[in-house]
Amino acid sequence: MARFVPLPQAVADNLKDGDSVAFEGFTHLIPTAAAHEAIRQGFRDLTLIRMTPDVVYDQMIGMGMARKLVFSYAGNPGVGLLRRLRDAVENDFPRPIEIEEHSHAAMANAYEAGAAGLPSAIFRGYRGAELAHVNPNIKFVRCPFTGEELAAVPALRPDVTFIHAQKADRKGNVLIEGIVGIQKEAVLAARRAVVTVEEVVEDFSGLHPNLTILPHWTVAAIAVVPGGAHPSYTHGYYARDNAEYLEWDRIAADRDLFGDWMERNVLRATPEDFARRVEKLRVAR
Amino acid sequence: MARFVPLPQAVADNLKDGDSVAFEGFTHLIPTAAAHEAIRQGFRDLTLIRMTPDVVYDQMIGMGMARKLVFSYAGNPGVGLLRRLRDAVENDFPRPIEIEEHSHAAMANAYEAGAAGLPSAIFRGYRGAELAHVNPNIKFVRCPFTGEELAAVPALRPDVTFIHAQKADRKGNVLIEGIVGIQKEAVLAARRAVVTVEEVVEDFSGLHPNLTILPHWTVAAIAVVPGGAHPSYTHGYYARDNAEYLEWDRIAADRDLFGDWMERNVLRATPEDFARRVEKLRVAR
Amino acid sequence: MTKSDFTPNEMMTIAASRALRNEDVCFVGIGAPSAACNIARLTHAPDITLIYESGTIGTAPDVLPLSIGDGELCDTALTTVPVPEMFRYWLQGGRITIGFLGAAQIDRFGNINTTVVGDYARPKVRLPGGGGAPEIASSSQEVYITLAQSKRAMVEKIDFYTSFGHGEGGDHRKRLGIDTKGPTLLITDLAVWKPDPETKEFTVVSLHPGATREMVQETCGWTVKFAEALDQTPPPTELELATLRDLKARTDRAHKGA
Amino acid sequence: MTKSDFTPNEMMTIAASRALRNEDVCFVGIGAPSAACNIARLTHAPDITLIYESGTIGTAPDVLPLSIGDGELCDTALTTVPVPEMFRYWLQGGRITIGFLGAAQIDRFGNINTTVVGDYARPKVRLPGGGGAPEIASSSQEVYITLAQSKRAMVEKIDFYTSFGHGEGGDHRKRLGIDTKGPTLLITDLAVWKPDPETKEFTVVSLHPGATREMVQETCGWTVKFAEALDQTPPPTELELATLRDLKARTDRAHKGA
Repeated sequence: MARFVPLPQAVADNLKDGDSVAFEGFTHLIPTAAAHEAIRQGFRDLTLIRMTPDVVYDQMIGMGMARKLVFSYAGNPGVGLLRRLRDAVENDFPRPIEIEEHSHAAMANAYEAGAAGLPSAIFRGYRGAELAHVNPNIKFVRCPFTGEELAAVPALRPDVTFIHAQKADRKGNVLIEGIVGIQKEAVLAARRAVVTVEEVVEDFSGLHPNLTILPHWTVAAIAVVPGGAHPSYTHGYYARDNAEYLEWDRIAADRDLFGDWMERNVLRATPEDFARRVEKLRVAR
Repeated sequence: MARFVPLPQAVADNLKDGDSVAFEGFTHLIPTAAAHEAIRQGFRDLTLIRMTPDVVYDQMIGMGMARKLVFSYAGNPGVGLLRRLRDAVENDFPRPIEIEEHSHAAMANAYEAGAAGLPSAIFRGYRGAELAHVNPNIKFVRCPFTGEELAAVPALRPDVTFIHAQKADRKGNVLIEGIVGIQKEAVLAARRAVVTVEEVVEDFSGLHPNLTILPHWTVAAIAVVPGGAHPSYTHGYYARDNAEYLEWDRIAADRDLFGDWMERNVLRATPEDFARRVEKLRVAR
Repeated sequence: MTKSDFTPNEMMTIAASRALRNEDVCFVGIGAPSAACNIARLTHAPDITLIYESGTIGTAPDVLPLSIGDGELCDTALTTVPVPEMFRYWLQGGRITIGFLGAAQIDRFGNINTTVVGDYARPKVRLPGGGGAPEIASSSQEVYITLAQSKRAMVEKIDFYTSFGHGEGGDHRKRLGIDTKGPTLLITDLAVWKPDPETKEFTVVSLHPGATREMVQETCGWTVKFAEALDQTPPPTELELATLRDLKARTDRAHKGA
Repeated sequence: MTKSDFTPNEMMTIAASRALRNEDVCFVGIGAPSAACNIARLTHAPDITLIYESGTIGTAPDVLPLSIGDGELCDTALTTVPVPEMFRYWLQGGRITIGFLGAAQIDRFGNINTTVVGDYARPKVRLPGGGGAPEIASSSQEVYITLAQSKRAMVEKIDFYTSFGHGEGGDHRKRLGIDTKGPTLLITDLAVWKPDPETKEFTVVSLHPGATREMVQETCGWTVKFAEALDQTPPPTELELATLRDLKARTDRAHKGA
């Protein structure tokens, strides 16, 4: 049953050291505020899961919070590589990081299987792809009817999933619009789910009933954090802050610059700062 | 690429004797007009596929068109049994019919696998269920990671799928609202798909973009048949004709009564008759 | 039966409704289960989540649907999902607390037949089949069953295992690798039944007002076990009965109107 | 290179756009493929279906997206589907006629590396990884590849087989049970390449205006094969060039404005 709580409590109540955790978002609706709160609370030894780890995962990895990364595309979208991740993989700085690497199709199927309560996902994939040789969590099975060889990966079942969404209603039902990505599956696959939202509305009447909606009993906690996806965007609320993504490339390239930036913008910041950051990006509604 | 054609041509161009064919609809949006057109054109030896065969399948089976039925629940919704199907199964009248019987979960997964281009579907099902002993198309496989035994069924790949939908736009994109059922999967799983629609609109602007929509290049032919789902309903257009479903129980109970009714209401009728049948059932829009 | 102000069928629906909690996520079969679930929602469990296999989640129909896919269910639902998602994410995903089923035939271990009377290949009566029931029975956390008693329905041996209950009893579910509880409650028009903790045989734990041991046995095809401390089901309250009758009257008006 | 009114990069984008047909359903990679696909849409293929892996189907962005999940893609799409559906129904379902990929490293058989430079376990450069590419490469009916030539990108042997092209050539795809065509076209800033029908080695079939055999060889890490009848790529038309430059200008304005 969803409880409405402040973000620090939502994070403290649901995340712990050593957890496997997904902060999911597919370019759209990245739960930055939740990730920053996790950074402030200083969790360790996390297994970070995400199809498209980007700036927030670069930040958590740069802060030494991650023991392992499960992913399918690790880049700064539209900009280039993730430099803190590179430093961890190439130089073990600030700590070594274990890599479990998949394709998007595999991760999407693995979340889907997690949401569906299955132990694994079976799909047509990885043919000729070398990841199948370096990742022991990629196996092959035979279709019992045709004999065709199909790829299999274990279902993803994060201990906790964090997502950002447009709206919750007063009962705690959650609504997502625009590019819906993998978030519904990431929430349903997780043992616990925490959602940050732009706003709470009385109910969803007037909105189309076949939208992506998570019933309140699938969510552990909801925190209201306007702007909580910045520098990502929230469809219908504010645009993507492209300049911030470009700027990140410069910041993450230098260990000291990174440390200073994190100190100023994350460690000494609060969830309330996000609303200000998106002010100039607000879209007409 | 979707072509707009009259219903008789849409059926004649896409269905042939011996085909496997799904007329899908889950109580809502049953493509009755398309099924009646298929009856008028007198196809033989069809393999009829549907999760919930109801009145239109009772009619086709009663007319001796079906060699085989693949299904998971064969009933007159809210009324009772299908009496023409019973006559075929229990008495081989008017011809014997082969039965391939599944659960809803199996059929839904099998359509999903068909839409996904997979040879089979794997799910947690049929545990302790006797269908697994009488249907050779139910097998069991082991998860390569946990060893758990899971059910497997072949993907459904109909030669043709017929569905009814609310709207097409001028390009032939198709929109479905309300209870969306299994129709998207049934269309994408089929080699050819034919859609009857209530109306053609200029475009879908103003409607929510995350609705169930089939791009025009997934559909072979579209025929405009207002009322084409009667006595089923079309969300936003007209209500279900419950009296007709009750009446069917009486008609289908008697071979002669059935023959007379089919002669009057199907064989000597036209697609244009459907608009009149739903006049009194129209809902405010 | 003694004269009373309510019918056995009304008592059955109301007794079934009482078993549901506000927190339940209930996969609702059509007919008697649907009435019971909606009476629960309209009385003591206003926030119960009702799910129908057509894809409607959190539905709150003003009248009872005739089928699992009536427009009323969609109009009043929190959201409507495609059928594959319903069976994969919501049922198989383990999110259903109560699967609520009816039955054409049932045995003492809660195994259900809705497939055939007679032999499968050459049946005496071809019934509709399992629909969602085989996986509702195995994937729901618990299963409640409701049906009116008769020797035709409550039989020593069912003709076909459409949905697995407790099989041959005892730990049969566990032996098949099914880790959900299975049938934990049977509500008929005469009594409330619960499975014996060991044997899993359904045992009468409470008789409805006016019902006797003899009436229960006469309408049941197996030798009935009764709990040592046999309760009497409390009669319907005024609120329960008024709510049920209002719902039925609204439903009749709506379906005749169509 | 001879003086010209267009850059090699513009020629690359325009040559790539010409390969797309109005009927194509194109799974679009970000960067050069995205520009080419949208130029096709804005010139000779107005009805082309562009699909981005974020779930947007039939998108028609007014400016080029910076990422595969920009809001612009959703705003202008026919519909947007969840990511699992995108990979299951649309890509794996065999509905994509052209998968259009870029590459960090490529070999003569169209195998692509976007995973690591150096050893996988201890890489010299950790690249972003495959994302959608491994299955785009195997499930699309055909694959087009576009990249600017350099000895760093076009190598004798790639460090990691992120996406399988023609493997070691010949019938290697068929031997692995892959029944799609694989890479059928490579468009660089200097030339158009097609695989040899037998060996599947990419062979230059057309030189862009101003490009020479020597320039192609100097910027390629393997010994280049040229077709016997070597064409010259027609230069950009006024319409093509104006369309591309307008799109780039709109894109720059939009992204700076944010």
